[in-house]
Amino acid sequence: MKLFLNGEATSAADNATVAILLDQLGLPLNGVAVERNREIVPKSLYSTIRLADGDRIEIVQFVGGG
Amino acid sequence: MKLFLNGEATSAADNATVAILLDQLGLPLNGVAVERNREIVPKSLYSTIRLADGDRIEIVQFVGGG
Amino acid sequence: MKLFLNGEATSAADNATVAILLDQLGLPLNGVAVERNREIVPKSLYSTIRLADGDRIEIVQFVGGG
Amino acid sequence: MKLFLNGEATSAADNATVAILLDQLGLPLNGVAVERNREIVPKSLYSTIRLADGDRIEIVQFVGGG
Amino acid sequence: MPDTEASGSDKLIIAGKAYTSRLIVGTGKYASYAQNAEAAEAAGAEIVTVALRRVNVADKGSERLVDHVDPKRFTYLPNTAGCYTANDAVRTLRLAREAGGWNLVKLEVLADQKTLYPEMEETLVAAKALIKDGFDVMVYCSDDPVYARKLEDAGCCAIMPLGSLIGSGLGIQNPVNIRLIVEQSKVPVIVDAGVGTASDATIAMELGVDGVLMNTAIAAAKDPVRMARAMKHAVIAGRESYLAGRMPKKRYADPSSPLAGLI
Amino acid sequence: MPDTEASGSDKLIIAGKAYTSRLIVGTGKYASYAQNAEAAEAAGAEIVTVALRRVNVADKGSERLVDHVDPKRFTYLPNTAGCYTANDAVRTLRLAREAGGWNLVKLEVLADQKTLYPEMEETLVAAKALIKDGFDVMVYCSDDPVYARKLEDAGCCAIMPLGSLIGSGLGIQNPVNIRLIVEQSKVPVIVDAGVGTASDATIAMELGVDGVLMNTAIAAAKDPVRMARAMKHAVIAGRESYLAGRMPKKRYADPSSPLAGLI
Amino acid sequence: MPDTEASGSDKLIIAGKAYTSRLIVGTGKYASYAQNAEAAEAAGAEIVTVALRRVNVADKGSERLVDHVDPKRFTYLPNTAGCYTANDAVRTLRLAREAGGWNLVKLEVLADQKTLYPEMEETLVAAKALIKDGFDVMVYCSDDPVYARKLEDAGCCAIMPLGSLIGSGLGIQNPVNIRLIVEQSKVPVIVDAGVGTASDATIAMELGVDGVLMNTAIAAAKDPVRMARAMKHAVIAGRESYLAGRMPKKRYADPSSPLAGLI
Amino acid sequence: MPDTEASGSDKLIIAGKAYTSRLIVGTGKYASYAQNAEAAEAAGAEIVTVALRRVNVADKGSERLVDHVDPKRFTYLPNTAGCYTANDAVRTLRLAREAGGWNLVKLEVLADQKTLYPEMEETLVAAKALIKDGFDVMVYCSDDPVYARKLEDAGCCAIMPLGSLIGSGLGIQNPVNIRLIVEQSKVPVIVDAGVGTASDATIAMELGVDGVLMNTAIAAAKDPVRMARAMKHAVIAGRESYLAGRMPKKRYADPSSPLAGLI
Repeated sequence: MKLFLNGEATSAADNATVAILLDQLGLPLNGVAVERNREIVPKSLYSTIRLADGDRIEIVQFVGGG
Repeated sequence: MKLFLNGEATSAADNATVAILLDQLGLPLNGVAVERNREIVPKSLYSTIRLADGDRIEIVQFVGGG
Repeated sequence: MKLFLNGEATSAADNATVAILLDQLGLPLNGVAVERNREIVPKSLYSTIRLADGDRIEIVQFVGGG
Repeated sequence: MKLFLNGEATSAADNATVAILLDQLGLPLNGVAVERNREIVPKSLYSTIRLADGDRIEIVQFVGGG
Repeated sequence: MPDTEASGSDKLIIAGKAYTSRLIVGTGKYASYAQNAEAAEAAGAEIVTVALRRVNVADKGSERLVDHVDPKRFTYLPNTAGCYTANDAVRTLRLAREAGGWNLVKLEVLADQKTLYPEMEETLVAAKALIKDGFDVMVYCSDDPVYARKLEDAGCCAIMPLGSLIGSGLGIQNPVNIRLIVEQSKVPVIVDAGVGTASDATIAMELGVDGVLMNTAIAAAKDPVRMARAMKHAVIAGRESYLAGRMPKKRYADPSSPLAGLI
Repeated sequence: MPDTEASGSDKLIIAGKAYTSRLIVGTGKYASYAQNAEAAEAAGAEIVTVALRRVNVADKGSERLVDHVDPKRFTYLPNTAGCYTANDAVRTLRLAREAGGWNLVKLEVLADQKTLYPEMEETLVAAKALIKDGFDVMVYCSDDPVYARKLEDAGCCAIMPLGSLIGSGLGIQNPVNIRLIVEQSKVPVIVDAGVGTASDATIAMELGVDGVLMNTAIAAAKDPVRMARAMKHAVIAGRESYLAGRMPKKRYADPSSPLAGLI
Repeated sequence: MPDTEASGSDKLIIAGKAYTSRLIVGTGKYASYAQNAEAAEAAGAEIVTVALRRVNVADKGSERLVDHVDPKRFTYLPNTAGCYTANDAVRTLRLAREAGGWNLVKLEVLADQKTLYPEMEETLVAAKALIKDGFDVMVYCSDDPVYARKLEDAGCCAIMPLGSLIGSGLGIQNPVNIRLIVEQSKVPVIVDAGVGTASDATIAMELGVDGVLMNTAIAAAKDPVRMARAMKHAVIAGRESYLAGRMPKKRYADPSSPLAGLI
Repeated sequence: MPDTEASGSDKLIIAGKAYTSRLIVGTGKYASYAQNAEAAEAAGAEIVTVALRRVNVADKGSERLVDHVDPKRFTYLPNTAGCYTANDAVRTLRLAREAGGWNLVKLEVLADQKTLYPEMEETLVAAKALIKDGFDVMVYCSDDPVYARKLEDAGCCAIMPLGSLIGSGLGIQNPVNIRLIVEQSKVPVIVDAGVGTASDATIAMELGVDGVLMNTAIAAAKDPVRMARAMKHAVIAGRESYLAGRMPKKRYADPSSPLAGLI
């Protein structure tokens, strides 16, 4: 299916969960936050929530800033 | 009748107009503004508007200020 | 004869007076001051004092300055 | 004999040396300096130099100062 | 005369009206209205701020400002000193308009008696209400450039940031913010409050502001009339200096006399 | 006119001569002698500093200062700019007296070209020699109040401490020393050098000095003539402000409008 | 060791947690995260501000802040730099809480890119929303004491007025307003933004603020790690100086050595 | 520990001897010698100035400085406070050398009791005499860079210009002159007198001076020992800041967080 990840079009396995997506991206479960269609996804639901075609996903982490 | 003039109780002739009140107080028509029960009284109506018992009247003028 | 005028070698008529030198240079008598061998020449003596060969002459005037 | 010690008249045993005077005053040999008639007395001579009647003696030490 | 020449080509325009003087003075705290008038005269002011207060019914004989400072000669600028809410300020200025018949007003909504600092939220609310009601609003405000922009966007005809607290005489505390406000504003910027001495006014004008409003600096000087005259010159000096463009600062010396031709 | 009234009762007396203007301007660094003259006019100056240099024998056609800045209208104050020893300074001023016939001179003996800082030992030596020789000596000096006193005791007719380095435009670096010099001096104190913009001149005058001498601040401004006019007003503003006596500074606010009679 | 003794009896309490260091540092603009970590170490900081940004999916190999500045050793304070509305700021901090699991955040809602001046209306809206949502909000704000009070009344756990514009290094522009905020606040006041050099930090602390937050002053110094150490001492110096209580200023001299007993 | 590391690579060398601390403190005006000693300890000072006075013959029981501030632990720096002529200063320091056996002295020849300003002519005379006599002379002087050079040329081992009048606490009045002295000097430059609070010391050090000498700022603080500790950190902060090299000042803002990757 198609996703918009951090503003850019990408694709993921159908019925992929957030956990699967993070794994596919090689990202850790900790230290990041995930927003699905403007809704924050709690870490506890990473393995249960399934993404849908056309979802807008934001994955963020901490970087240096003042 | 009784009036509250600039916050203090005072008395005026029954059916007195604003003009009569100002005259009674020895005040000029110009350079002052009159408020009756929180409503500004236009100069044009000073001679027609009649005060009623218990009216709250404010009469103000310009003073030195910064 | 030879003179050193404002630091540069120049020549003037033998026995020339200061007045003659100034005239030769097209300079006014006023507004300038003349020094001959480190001695100030008073205006009153411009026509009498005769210059000698090798004299070091300074002629100065006022210019803009702060 | 009479001495002027730090500006005030005082008396000391005849032929007293500087050492004797300091001892009489209960002052240590170190941490002070002695001036006799405007001349500094070296510590090495405290026991040899004898004071004379009328000598002007200054004895100073370090105090708090900025 | 240089001054007139200068000012002739350099007017302060507020709400469509041109003024030659860039110094607005208050009318409070003077020993007498007579001294007050003399000071306003010496300051060369064309606009004076005035307050609105209840007539003293008891003492009819008391002196009146208008008898000394002629409203025909000086533009009266009614203020809202003493108002701590938008409602009080709007009510006060509506009465002022009725009393004087003027649209040009100075809005100030204060936060507390200790600092008399502007209450910006209430000030913005009051400004919008007054402008809707047809007033020309000169607004006393903080030196927050963001709020200054909001007040200008709301339609205020002059932005009047404080130099420092009213009556403190602490001068221009934040020249950077004043400069930012000057750079962004399309309406006149007038430093209101904080000037304590003549050089404060010159410094303010050198930042590029269009005028200065003051009261205590003149009224509380040992010789108010003389200080008023000082302020007149201080404002002209600062304005001319700003327009002339100052020399660059240098870390070392630079001779003023020619090096050539030394004996 | 207020200004004249003011100055009428408040003259600057140097070596027995009274001046209305407290602003002395230099005549160096201008685009032309014509601009120079216009600026001196706009500054309202009565005294201008001038330098003494060798006549340019080669180019007789070159313009002369006296043709633009009339010595009959402006008091010429010959300086010793470029002199690094007492001898050179004395020699220069003797020539200046012969050339112009004036006794009033500005003495400056400089230490080095980088700072043009006054060489105080040499300055004092030169001052004594010149005074012995009948000159009226206005002396450029550091802001050391001790040396200022020595120069006054030697008989100088004006003490002229620097505000900051010549041509630097860094303003009054040490107001405390200037104040100390003002408090102790019986002859006029004139801040010489350092003024960069109008407010610097106002600040100097507010310290109580009797006048200000400047060159670069005017000549190096983008619009020298306009800056000259700014400086005229700045000096008057500072003088009047000093004489008027400023308000006290306050830590908190103090209202300018009456608290009584609020609706 | 004096420092520890001092700090031992003088902690900074934010949202119920005690800190020994009063210096909060940013983690932006460094040459590398390694240098960043070394500087935070030298500064003796216990809290570091961090930003939240999209992971770089393309370049997985890129260094991560957490690998250099250990969140177990330093309290991460997520900021909202780059947010110009209350909504963006709230959204950003909710994500930050999810990413890090911390409630303590730094709220900043900016007005424009040129000044990065706080947008106070939006800042207040965002602060209320975040506090309602259970955040401990340290808020970047203007030096308007009235708004500072509103933010404290809304429940912010630290008031953080700017000294001057972010990244400008112009120091404490308005010490009077900072002082007023200090006098009125019951929660910690931390000067955020504007510090350019060590003395700026000392001056801020001497005004009585409880801490200083800086980034560019350290990161943009020629030697960031050395400047970080300088800032550590500067903040301690200012704090101790404030608590010690400075000597009164005098107009004249006052000898430090006894007058008695002179030879 | 950062401090030691820092100082380890950055010593103050006076007359061939290396010092870790750049803060020299006086020993006057304290409530007691005990407090005095505690303050010197907290300041981390290695050198303390002391005065020479007549022993009190009448009261032998009176406390002695040496019993509290150990000359073996602190380098005693005898001063000439109270001397108004070169002769008195030379005589005093010869006695000091005899009393303590040290060559390192602080020379100060004062002009008058009101300002305690240095008498530069006499100071230079005394400096030459003392150097000829084998003393290592640290010299209190004005901030006149020309005289500073003469004193260095005469062989003084440290130039100690005043920040402002002794005991005034008015801070660094003329940073430009201090900077000029720093730029030209090959021996240590130590600001002596004028520091009133910690930030004054930091500012002085940021100008590049090698050290600061103070007495009243510590002794006259409400809590002298705490202020001594503040000054220790203030001097380190200023030194490290000077060596680190401050960020450039900017007229506008400059964000500290990345613009890329915003959600």
